[in-house]
Amino acid sequence: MSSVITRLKQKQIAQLIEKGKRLDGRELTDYREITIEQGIIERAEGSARVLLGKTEVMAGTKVELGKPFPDTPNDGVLTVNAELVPLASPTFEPGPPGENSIELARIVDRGIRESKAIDTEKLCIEPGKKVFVIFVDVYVLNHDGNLIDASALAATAALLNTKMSKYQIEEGEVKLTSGYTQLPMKKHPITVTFAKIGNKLVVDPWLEEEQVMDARISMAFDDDDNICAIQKGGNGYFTPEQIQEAAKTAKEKAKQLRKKLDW
Amino acid sequence: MSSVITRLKQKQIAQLIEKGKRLDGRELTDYREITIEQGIIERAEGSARVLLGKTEVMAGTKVELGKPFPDTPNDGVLTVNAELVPLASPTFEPGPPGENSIELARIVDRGIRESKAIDTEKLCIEPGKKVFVIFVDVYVLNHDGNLIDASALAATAALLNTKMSKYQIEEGEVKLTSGYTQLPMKKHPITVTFAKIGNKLVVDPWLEEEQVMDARISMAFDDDDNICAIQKGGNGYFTPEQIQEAAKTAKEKAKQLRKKLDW
Amino acid sequence: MSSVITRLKQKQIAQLIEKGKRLDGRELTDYREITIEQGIIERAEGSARVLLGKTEVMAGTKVELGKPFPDTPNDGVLTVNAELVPLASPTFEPGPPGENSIELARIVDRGIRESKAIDTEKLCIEPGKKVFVIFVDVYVLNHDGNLIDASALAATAALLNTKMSKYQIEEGEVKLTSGYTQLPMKKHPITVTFAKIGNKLVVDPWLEEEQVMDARISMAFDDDDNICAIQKGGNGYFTPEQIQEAAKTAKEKAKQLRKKLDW
Amino acid sequence: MNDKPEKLIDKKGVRLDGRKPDELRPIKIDVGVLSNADGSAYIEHGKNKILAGAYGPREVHPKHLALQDRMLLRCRYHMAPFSVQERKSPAPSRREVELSKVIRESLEPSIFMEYYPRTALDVFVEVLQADGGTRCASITAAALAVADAGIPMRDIVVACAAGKVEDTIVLDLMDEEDKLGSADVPLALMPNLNAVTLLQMDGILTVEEFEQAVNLAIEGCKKISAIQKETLKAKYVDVKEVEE
Amino acid sequence: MNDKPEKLIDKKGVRLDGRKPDELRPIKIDVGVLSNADGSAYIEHGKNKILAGAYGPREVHPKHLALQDRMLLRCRYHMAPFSVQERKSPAPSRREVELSKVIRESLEPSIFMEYYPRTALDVFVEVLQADGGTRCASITAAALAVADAGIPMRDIVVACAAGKVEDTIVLDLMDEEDKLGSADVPLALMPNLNAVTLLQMDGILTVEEFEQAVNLAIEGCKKISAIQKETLKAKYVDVKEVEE
Amino acid sequence: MNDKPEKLIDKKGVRLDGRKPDELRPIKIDVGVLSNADGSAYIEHGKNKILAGAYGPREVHPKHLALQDRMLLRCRYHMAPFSVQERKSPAPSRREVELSKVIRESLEPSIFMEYYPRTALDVFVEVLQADGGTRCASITAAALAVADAGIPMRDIVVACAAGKVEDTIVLDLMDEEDKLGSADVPLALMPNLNAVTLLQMDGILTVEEFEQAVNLAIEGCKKISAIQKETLKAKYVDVKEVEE
Repeated sequence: MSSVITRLKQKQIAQLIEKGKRLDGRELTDYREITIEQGIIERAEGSARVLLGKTEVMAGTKVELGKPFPDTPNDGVLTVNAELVPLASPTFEPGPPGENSIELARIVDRGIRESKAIDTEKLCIEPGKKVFVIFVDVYVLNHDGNLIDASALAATAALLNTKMSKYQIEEGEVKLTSGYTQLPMKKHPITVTFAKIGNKLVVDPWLEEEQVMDARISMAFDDDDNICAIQKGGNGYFTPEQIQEAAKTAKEKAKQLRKKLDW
Repeated sequence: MSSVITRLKQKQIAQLIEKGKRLDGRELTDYREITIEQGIIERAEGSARVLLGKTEVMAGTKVELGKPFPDTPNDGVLTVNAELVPLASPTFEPGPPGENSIELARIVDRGIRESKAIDTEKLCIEPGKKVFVIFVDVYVLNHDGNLIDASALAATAALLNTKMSKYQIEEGEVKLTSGYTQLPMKKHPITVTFAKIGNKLVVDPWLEEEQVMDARISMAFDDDDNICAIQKGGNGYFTPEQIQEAAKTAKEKAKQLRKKLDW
Repeated sequence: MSSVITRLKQKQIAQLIEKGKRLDGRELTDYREITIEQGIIERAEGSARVLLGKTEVMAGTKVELGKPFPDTPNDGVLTVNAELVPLASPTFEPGPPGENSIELARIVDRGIRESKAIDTEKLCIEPGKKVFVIFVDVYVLNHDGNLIDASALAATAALLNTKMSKYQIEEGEVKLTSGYTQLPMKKHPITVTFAKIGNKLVVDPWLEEEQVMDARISMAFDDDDNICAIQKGGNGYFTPEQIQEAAKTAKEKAKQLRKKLDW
Repeated sequence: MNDKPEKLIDKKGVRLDGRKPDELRPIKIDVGVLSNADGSAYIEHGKNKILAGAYGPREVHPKHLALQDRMLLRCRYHMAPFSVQERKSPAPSRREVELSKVIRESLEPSIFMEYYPRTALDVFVEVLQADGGTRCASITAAALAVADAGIPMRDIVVACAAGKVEDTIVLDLMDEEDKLGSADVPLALMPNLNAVTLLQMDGILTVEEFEQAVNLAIEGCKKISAIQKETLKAKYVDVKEVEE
Repeated sequence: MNDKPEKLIDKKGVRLDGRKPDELRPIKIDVGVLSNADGSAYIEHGKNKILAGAYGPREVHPKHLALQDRMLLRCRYHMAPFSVQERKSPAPSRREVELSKVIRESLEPSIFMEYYPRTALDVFVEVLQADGGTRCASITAAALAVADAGIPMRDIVVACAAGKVEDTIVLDLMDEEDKLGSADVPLALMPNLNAVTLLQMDGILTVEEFEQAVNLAIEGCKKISAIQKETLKAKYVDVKEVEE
Repeated sequence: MNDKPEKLIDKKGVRLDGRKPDELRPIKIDVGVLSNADGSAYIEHGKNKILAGAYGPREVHPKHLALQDRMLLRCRYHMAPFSVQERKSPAPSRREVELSKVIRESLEPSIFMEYYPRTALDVFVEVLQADGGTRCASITAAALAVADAGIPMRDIVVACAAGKVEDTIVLDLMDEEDKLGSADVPLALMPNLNAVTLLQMDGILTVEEFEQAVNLAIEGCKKISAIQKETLKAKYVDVKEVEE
């Protein structure tokens, strides 16, 4: 977009927001319509598709046998990856992950890890030697803004939907047997993102808002209303008061969103 | 080449071919002169150099100890790689393999693999644990057209020339001993490539023909006149009749070419 | 620098050098002021910082458990890496190592390896299975010329400062215990570099001299006045007489430099 | 973990999933499913779930890749890590590089490339779930994505495989038939022009069997082409109705 | 190899290294330490030893990255292989890529980017030895390097973390507190503008604890800011004295 | 698998392959062996089998690499995966990167780089089979490839190593002498100008031994230079005869 139009649009969007309104009719703290479908990829151990307005994100999980990290011999391993698939936006390019997809994966990862969402001790088969490794692959299919919340939601929904093979240990070798158990989940982290436009904060920014925002802030909450991860992004800043305001609003929004998950 | 000259040349070559003639005097179904030398690289377990007119391809094999794939625990492993060495053509650049060298390697690989040319069960030392791994490295040294047939021929010739170390199993460890055995070969796949120029097919296109062709098709045959691999390439198409014509001609050509191999 | 200024400066520097003088007042065989600090990075097993005039190089060592190479089952492993850190010069760029940093690492490596500086047999824990692996990471922090000598010196100084964990073997497993021993060093290789400017050789070229030099030659010496590694660089040449002159001067310079090391 | 089935096809010619030798798997196609792409399509072909998106004509980056007399067609076939039994690394495999090339070459003959010199058309295919025959289903969807982007085309390419399972030439191999059968012949067709734009084969076939397989694959392509065209018609009729 | 300490903080509120909850580690800063970089700074913050260098405004390569209306800010946070317990591969890790991004975004609001259109400012951070809080110490040093390069700035960014250790909100976590504590909140501040330019958090905090941590981190930032400014003043006074 | 020989050189000064200390291995050179390259040469030096090709002067891609006042010389030394005992990955190793650089720097002094500003000369070396001394044989062949491409040169560079085996300074080390000997001194020479354009050394030599080795290597270079020149002459005489 040319910078003239950007500035005009920014003015218009900011003026509206100053009055507590948004171009698409939402209140400042409204999410767009959310649809969550779980279990849509039968080949995956778990999967979910999230629609946040026109933003579409799929998450799939795979469960494999692997080694624990040396400093956590009794815990299964979580690996989160995010792909900004090039069909999702004219600005996404094929190739190895760039800073945006790496940051996205790491934000999603932190929400799950810091909330202790997965009971990783139950993923241990043989301490120090054999554990289940959970891969969460976030796949952005259409980018219309707020990829962070959509991705975090898809990841939590996919984990909730994840089954693991039963196994037996025969002569020191792990044998997968028929039947499945559910991935043991203790928490259901939810991430809430704000854009700062002018001096206001808006929840769940869509693409047009992201293009004019100064900065964004994302906050993940666990089931007990604790904050478990935060990430500020963008080339602007927040005042300490805005940060406190965001934390309070996000706490309420996270509760509402969590209710949309099936478990 | 500028597109004007390309079009003039295309017209000339196509007009000749329409009359059943070619710029270099060959019949439409003639190969260029073929020279095959085997065993030229003493350091390699097997090697061959193929000259197809001015096209020059070398293939070398290495035999190493390795692990079988989990789904074929009783079979040795075949790995085919192709390098479009930059001294072979002004259009080849140094760097990691591009789509052309990857496609070339995979075509050569399929011809060998699908024809079951190598008796891979005889490469098994200890099921699921230890097998021979055969590396075939195709090295294109001068590109004057039809790299596929030259590469496939060089690979088959190099495999026929391949020796493997004898071994003993001592206390569960594989020890290579002195002496060699021949790599066990069951079939001798041969690949025959056609270019479509205008509405005619020509066998073994040289570079000038490749530069004006609409499309190419390559067909690999085993010793029993079965087709074992096909690859269409290029930005044009074939009619179903042309495909059948190609299959019949290729069957005969493959028989003739196979006679040039020593085994 | 524009080539006009380069040529003027080259002329000026070369004219001075022709008279046995240098822009910074040194004699042709003088080094700049040298400062060596050892043990500055507590997290590293060994470390040293070398200032050669304004050229600043840090070297750090890490000691890890690993496997020996199959052809030297009784020897520990040495790995040298060099980074031309982008803050050190406007001409250094972030990214994977280029030919200059690879050459630098390999020159430093050869000096240590060929002089047999490290008693690698004493790094063997279990022949063929477990040895200490010594990583030497050369980190160029400011480039004002003659990175080779500064890097080689920093590497030798860091090795002299390197401690290794004591260990016990319990039930076939190596356990690191408390306490450290010094890395066993047999030699103290020193590298001396000359630039050829006009028809003269100068020792320890600084950046302005490197920018106008025809070629450089680096010679590493062990404690017994033997040459153990040489590398010619640059787009010029040396006469056989200049090479012999360099060898004789370098032998003396190496002796002087070695005295600056603490061991 | 999967046990090998005893027979891929029974005496009555019934296949593992109940199909007859010349029967297609169920196919469901949607077009215009993504809001950002200039054109898009989604296909479920058996258990394949594949999304295709097209961007173009658009500027070429880097510029030196632009062609003076025609559009540059670029194509990426890519599998989601969760689309297969064992997690696939997201880095492109050699197989994906090859398939990207042959899919591009199967589409290019159908597009009026000379209409948009110095521009690029990018076609991205994402396999969300893989069954046998991903490349054919990808082509069927990708051709629709290009059509949905409004790019002028000679014909809409469609693709289907035939192959050999035990002793029978069969249409449209599913995963187990692909892996355990004796040959697979994927083929792409411009149906109006009777022109084959993709042809590959692996396995063992006599020349006569190959001829049968080609003919059967062409029949399959024609059936899928009808579904493609209905989907397109339905979308544009819908749009028209909405517009009126 | 490290044994886990029994308590990170004792009954009297004394931490492992003897600090009180709201006490900073020792900090030492130098500016203008490198002769080639346009600006540079070196910081020792606890056991962190970090070097930052800035080059710019300078030409952008490759040219198509240049911005028409402002400077391009690029930032690389990188750890020396010997800076940590286990050798770190020199290739950038995913963590380093993320930190490079958030450090860049923490500096950008403070710089008059529009003064130098079509140029680049490159900020390189090298962690020579890592303790807890490398990203904050990196920002503190990087902001000084940019100032030392003479780039006009609204304010000099400074950074510090607060967090939670056992049940206490503490300032400026060292390595063991970072690893074994229950939350870490790194924060960067433009102190004159009271504007937060970096905020991250991981661990578990109530909203109230988070508010306390943010306030404590801001206090820490202000103390470090005073050291930053003294260092700058000392350098330029020295220079002035030398010039006179 | 190879057993270490007892002695690399016997009492009478006879080496493992029967050579005297100052004797070269058999050498066979061909020029103009490739039809596409502008210049090419093939050398068998001992068991080394090496192909060199030169392309240029030609356009530089990417353009920003072009030099305004001289030709850009690029060089790639590369080993075929099957050229050595254990398969070598085709990706360039650090050793190959270094050798590419020193080979380029050994050729550059001999070429009139200023005759073709803004162009590139690419020299590609492929080691098809490796014995001791691949870098020297590569230089000998590469210089001929450049000459065969018609690039004006001051002199034709030639290369040969000397070294120390047990207590003897010997010429032109083969594989086993290279691996088991005590020093190797590869050297490239412009013979008419008596100018050394490549010099490396590894092992242990006194300054006096080093001087002997350099002199011996220069003698070896001169002998190989004669073969180079005969080969060139033979080719151009042949061409002339054909033309007449």
